[in-house]
Amino acid sequence: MIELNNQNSPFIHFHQKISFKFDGIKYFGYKGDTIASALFRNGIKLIGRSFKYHRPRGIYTCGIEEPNALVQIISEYSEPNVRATVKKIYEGMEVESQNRWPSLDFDIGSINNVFSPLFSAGFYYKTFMGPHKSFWKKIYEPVIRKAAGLGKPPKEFKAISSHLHHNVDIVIVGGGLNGLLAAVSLLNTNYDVLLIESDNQLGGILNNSSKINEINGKPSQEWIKETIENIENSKNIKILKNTLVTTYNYINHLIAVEDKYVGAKPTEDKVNSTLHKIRTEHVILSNGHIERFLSFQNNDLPGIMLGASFEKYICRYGVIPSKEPVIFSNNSNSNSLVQTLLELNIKPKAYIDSRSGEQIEGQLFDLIRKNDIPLYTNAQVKAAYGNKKLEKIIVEDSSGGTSEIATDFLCVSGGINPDVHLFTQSKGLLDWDEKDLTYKPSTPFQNTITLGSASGQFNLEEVENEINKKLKIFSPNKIKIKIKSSTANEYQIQKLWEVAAHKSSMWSKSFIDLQNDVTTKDIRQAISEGFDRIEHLKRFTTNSMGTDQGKISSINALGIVSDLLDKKVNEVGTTIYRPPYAPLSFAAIAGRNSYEFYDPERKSPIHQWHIKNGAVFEDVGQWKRPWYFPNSKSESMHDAVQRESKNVRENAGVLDGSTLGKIEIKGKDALNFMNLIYTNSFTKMKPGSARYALMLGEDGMVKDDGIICKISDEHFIATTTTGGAANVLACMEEYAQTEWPNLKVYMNSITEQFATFNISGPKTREIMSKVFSEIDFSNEAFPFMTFQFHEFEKTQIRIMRASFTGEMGYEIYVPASSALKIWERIHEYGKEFGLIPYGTETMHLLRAEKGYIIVGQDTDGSITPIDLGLNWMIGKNKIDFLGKRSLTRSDTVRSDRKQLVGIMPTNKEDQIQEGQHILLQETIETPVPMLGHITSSYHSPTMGHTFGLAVIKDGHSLIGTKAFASTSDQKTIPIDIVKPIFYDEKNERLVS
Amino acid sequence: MLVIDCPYCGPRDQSEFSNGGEAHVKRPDGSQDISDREWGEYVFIRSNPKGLFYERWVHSHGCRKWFNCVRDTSTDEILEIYKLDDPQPPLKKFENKIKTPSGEPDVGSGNFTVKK
Amino acid sequence: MKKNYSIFSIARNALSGHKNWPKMWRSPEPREFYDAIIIGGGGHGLGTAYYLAKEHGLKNIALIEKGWLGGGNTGRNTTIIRSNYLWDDSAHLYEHSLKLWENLSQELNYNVMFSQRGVMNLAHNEHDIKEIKRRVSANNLNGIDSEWLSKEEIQKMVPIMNTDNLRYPVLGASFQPRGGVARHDAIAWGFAMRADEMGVDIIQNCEAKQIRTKNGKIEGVETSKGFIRANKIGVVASGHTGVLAETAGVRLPLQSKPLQALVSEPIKPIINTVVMSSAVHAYVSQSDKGELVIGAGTDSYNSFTQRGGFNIIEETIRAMVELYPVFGKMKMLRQWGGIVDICPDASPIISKCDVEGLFFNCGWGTGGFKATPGSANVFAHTIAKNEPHQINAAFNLDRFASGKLVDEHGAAAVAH
Amino acid sequence: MREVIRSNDVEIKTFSTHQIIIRGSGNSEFNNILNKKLKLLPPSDNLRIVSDDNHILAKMSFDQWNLIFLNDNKNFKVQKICEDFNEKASILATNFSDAQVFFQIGGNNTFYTLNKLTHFDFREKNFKAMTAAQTLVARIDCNIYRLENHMLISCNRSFADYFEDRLIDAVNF
Repeated sequence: MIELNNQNSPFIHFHQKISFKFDGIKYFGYKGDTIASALFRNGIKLIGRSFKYHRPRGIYTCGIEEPNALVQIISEYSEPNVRATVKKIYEGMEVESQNRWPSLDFDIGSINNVFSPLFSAGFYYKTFMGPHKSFWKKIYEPVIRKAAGLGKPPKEFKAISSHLHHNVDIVIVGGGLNGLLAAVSLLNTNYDVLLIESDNQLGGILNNSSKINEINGKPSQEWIKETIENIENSKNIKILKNTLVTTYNYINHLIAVEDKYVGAKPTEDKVNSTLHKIRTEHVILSNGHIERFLSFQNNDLPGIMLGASFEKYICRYGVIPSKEPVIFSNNSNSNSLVQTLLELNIKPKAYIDSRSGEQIEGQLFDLIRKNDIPLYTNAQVKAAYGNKKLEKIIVEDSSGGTSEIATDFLCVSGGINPDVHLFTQSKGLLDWDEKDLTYKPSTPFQNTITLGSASGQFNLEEVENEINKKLKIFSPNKIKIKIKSSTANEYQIQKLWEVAAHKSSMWSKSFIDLQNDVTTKDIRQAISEGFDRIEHLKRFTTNSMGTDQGKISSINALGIVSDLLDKKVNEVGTTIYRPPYAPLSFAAIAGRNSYEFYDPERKSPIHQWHIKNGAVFEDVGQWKRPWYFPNSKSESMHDAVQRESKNVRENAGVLDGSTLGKIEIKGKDALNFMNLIYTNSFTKMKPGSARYALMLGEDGMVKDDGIICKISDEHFIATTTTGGAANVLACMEEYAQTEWPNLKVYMNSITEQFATFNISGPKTREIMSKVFSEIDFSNEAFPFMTFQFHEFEKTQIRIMRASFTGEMGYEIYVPASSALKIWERIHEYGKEFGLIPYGTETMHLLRAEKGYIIVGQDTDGSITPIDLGLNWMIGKNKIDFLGKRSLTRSDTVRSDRKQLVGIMPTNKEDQIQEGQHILLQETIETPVPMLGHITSSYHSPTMGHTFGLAVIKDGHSLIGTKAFASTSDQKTIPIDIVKPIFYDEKNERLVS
Repeated sequence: MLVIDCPYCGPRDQSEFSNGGEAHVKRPDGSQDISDREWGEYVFIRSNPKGLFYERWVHSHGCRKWFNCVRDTSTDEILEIYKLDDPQPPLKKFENKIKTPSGEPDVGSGNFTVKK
Repeated sequence: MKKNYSIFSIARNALSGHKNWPKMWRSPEPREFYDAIIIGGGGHGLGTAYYLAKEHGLKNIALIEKGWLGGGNTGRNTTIIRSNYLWDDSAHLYEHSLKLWENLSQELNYNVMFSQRGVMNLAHNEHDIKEIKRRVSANNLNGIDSEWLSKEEIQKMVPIMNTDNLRYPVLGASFQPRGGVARHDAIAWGFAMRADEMGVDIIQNCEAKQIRTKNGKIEGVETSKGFIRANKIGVVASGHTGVLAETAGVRLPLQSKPLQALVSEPIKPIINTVVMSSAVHAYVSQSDKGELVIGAGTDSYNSFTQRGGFNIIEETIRAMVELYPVFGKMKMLRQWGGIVDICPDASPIISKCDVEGLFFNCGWGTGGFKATPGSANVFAHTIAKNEPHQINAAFNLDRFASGKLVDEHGAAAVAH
Repeated sequence: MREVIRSNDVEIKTFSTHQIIIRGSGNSEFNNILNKKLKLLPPSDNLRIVSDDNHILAKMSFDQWNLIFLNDNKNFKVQKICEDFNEKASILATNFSDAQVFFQIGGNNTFYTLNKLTHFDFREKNFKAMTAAQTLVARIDCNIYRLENHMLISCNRSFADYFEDRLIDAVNF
């Protein structure tokens, strides 16, 4: 196998052998080989089976544009759809071919090829409907799904990939000849430059072909080495290799993914890919061109590949896929392949050119004559034949006569297209070039400059002045470059998209999209059926919708369609190139923002105490709040909550309320501002007092609630719900700045400065008097809904007398740094009075017994204060507040709106279930009219049965009547509609 | 991701900002005397042009200040940023600045600026 | 003549190399006058034309589309179909649509590939559980199939889902067995083909520029192919509906925002039902071709560019990798965006307006595909009868003045 | 001051310190009050920092200044300063000492490491020494202060554990 190696390729370490397995068989490659180049080294051509017809497929290209060579890497994570032409091999790598059963060589699926006349474009739209519609779900779809898809699903693998943000002035995409020259022109200017190259070698065309042998009198490899040194010593240019730019977003924002494990086995403990997120002022696209193929009968046989790729395997990867290839081309780009072969004294079996003898470059003509290579001009390859590999081709020359050439390899070239994918992503416009028969970038939409073949400038003599002209805006170093090329500089191409079939039959196929098995016949059928708009054609035939996005064939399809419709190509338009340029791994996109870092766990100042005391936590937004405190491993939530509730009613309990929002509002117009934000009026409120307040949206619906403490007319502190904290502050700031800028008022969130302890229960006063011995907690000195500042061991605390449980209680605001000390002190003194910590579930139960609402649970954005029976909270004589006008709109004053009521089961042992609905009829025949739904329901330890709050149509007037509640098993239970309060109706305990 | 030039902090990535919808929508004050329909229009209806749009942004993860901007919603291009108390720039000022977005065919691009 | 499609028609055409399949639709030049013009060639618009011709006998109709049929949101959504909505009005509308979906392939004799593989909405915290259980109860009472799944049942249906060691563990889910996915192009092409057969003029690359009215009545529409007179105009142009309404002096409460989606590379079957999650912000199904179809959230600002920010894609993908660690090694193949027109109450507008003869069908936000046949059916009724059908009565334009909204914020998988 | 991590040419320490957030109009009267109390003239343009041995005073936006006490001070002294400022109706001074946790980051790879967590542009020409900013780091609201030879980052206390883990992770990976 040795003679297939081209030893003078500098990029392959011929002294470092690497073993790998392909479909279970062990082969050897060298360090620097891709899977594809290593397979060629072992003479392997068959690499996979096509998507629909399961036809044998070989390696078609030498890069990211590969349609066929997708393989599965079998390892701990078994990655599917890996491009063999890009992925470098590593020791012990196991590779498997895809989409074939039982084996690559013998694939049952190829039966599809026999029935292929039935599987024409869009056949699945026209069948699979009979004999009964259930057949689709039971029979047809499962079969289709099993046959579809290429690789097998991956196993779980904690791929560590990191993100890295960049802020630069100029990004150069592509480190080939033009990319390097652009970098040289920007050397040591005051622009921060990032040069990004997808390969692990800089040089591009200089490495991939022998077209250019000298630059400024030096061999190109030497010039490259020297240029790289200058760039690396510069202080303003950074190079990123193995990094592929996948997305060019609006306002010059690029996404690129770097493979950190080129040629090595990825492990779970190191970063194996980095997603670069680059903000730049300017982008220079010098990412070169992509060769396109030609359509002829059986142009998909293993052993057929693109000419430039064949040359790239020789120069870049030091492997010669075949000793006597035939070359078939319609353009001058293939000349350098002949040059490369002859330098290794390999003689092509034949050179077939669709152009006439005169049109062929004189220099190529002499080369072919000198080495007496059989030449066919005005000729086209009509068909290729062979069993699972190319054996012979049929050539037709200008006279119409055909001849047969036996060969194992055919290098095809249908011309070259500038790689405009990124340019169109940047929203730049394209223009069709009638001479070079391809789309080229024209007006950019952002600061985008295209250079070299990426801008459709294929002439090496133009390189110098294109760079100096286009980069003038950066006033760069002037470029002087002399390029000695072995082939003609001018790019010539003759129009050729498709060769008519040699033996056309129902089974003859000439492919336009190799990966999705789309033939030129499918395109003609699509147009005859009326799908003549290019986007319709693409969707109906699935042309260029595979993982290669039609990089080597979508322009050909436009050519064929323009001929069929006899319109000019730019009248046919072009399909929109959708990001990403090449498939981008989910792990790279997620970066470190997944798994354990998906979202922060916000902790209260005494979080560790909760953990030590066995709290079970609940997620409330990003906060972790104690849900309940089981007294043993086995205690269920229900039992714990019943125990905690009973204890608060009989002794005392304390809840960590630090997560609730706390906002400080101060300024000359603070009172006026608070009156505008909340429904209540705070004008007559005495300083030092507190009031429960509601905040509405402009639509009049309840948005948040909280307690407002008035320090003075110019200084308030407001609490909000945990979930609403950020929105309330944001809403206050919005209205203060945009609606009422004349009001002198400032607001700051102090949520995190203070811990909040809500202590309540009949024995609270005794406990508090022990904890804060010098404060007078008597009713006279400390009435309900008032607050006082006190100094406790040199820290300022605030105590407010308020309660959400219905028991007599206080809210203690303590600076976070002394929270633990005071919390433990409360427990230390409270023990003797039976004080226990309780969680959010108990708080929900106790507040429901008092009929207090929870915003977001008893309200869902469609409930007004009047619906909740909270008319008393609306400042009657206030001229304006948020949402006031909505309260008098026709639908909001409707009497039969949903109103808050209490619900009791008629027979006590029935279970009221949260989320169920209230009905007027006992038996359910759907659709049954619903009065409303149960917003909260709990089992009350004091009442001994379940109860609930509900919002039902015309609820207030239904209090005292009976109805039914649905249950989760579609039955109903009889219920009594009562006032929404079940405990201490006259609030005596609150003010005791 | 857009780049937005906050009038107080300078150019920043769009992830630091929150969008506030249409600008220059005056909230009816002491609003008892207007009809349900007019109030409904204030609460629910904002203009939605394909083209030049007066828009509000707030630097919610920065200085937390609100400001206005003129943006072309057919291309996302930000044409001008101005403070709340700066005067509203007239539409005429931006007429010739609109670039056609790529990919949309001339015919059928629906890309015309809606005159108020 | 009536086209019929079956395995036999495929076999017959195979003999002649598939050269003489009939044309799906004509591409006529616009006539001078039509009884009704539908503006917008997506699934909703083409369906409206179909039902106007089929159920209301209006034959002199035109449908004009500025680009190509199905090129707007119809070709850009994640094809999810379900009817488990909270409020009665929405539930009846989407259920009406789901029932039409269930026979659509047979009715159009064009396979829309409606795959009823069930739709799951995950709960990740106590608040989610309460909200979802309420919706399941409301669904059942409205006669819609909807059940509550425990974590174990979820794991049995979606073994690759990581329910426990993630930041917001999966606590349960609602499941609608009759929900699923369908082929988006097929419904647009199926409706277009059958409407064309019944004489509807379907005119592509014909952009509506200005709707002309005279003293409160429709005159016609100025298009890129000249002025066309009409008695009635139905605007169903999703993101652009607001723009066109302004030309007729009607202000709609719509905001047009980018909504993005993406597909992965095709792999063998790995997930066989549709899974949606609002707290963890992502929804996924696997197409019959093997590609994971993943929906993201809307961008925060108005835009008609059909492009959104990469941050939105990041949000969705990191939720995906969290919920399905197996997806770490999957690759995103294509990403794109549509323009969704969002109403303040996240419910659609299928309604007349003050201008006589002018009708609007819009406001579908992130949930329009599932409503395609149902919306078209009731919109055709509204246009033909000049009165809304009982099903779309609640989705009128003046609900925003009265305040009688249908607030479906919770329902959409994506919080607005 | 507790050391969080020192490797890959990055050194991160965490500490809590006293801090007051001052809101006001920024007119001459306001500046005199601050200058009299702190012996520091508040910076006039946005995001500038002035400091002496004991304090850092940064103007965060047109009506907000952050005052950070460098050496440890007694609680009541800071509380007193707060109360004095609050006497004026036109000034809101909020004691923020317990609300935030600080991280000091130094070493050559400081910006490289931070740029794994934030899009912020740390380049000299856009973020000189003695400049402050409010932005997102690891998707959490932070104040960042670029001093002469190291960076200070503060975030709300409830995020502190998560933020510290993210910093360590960014240094290691």
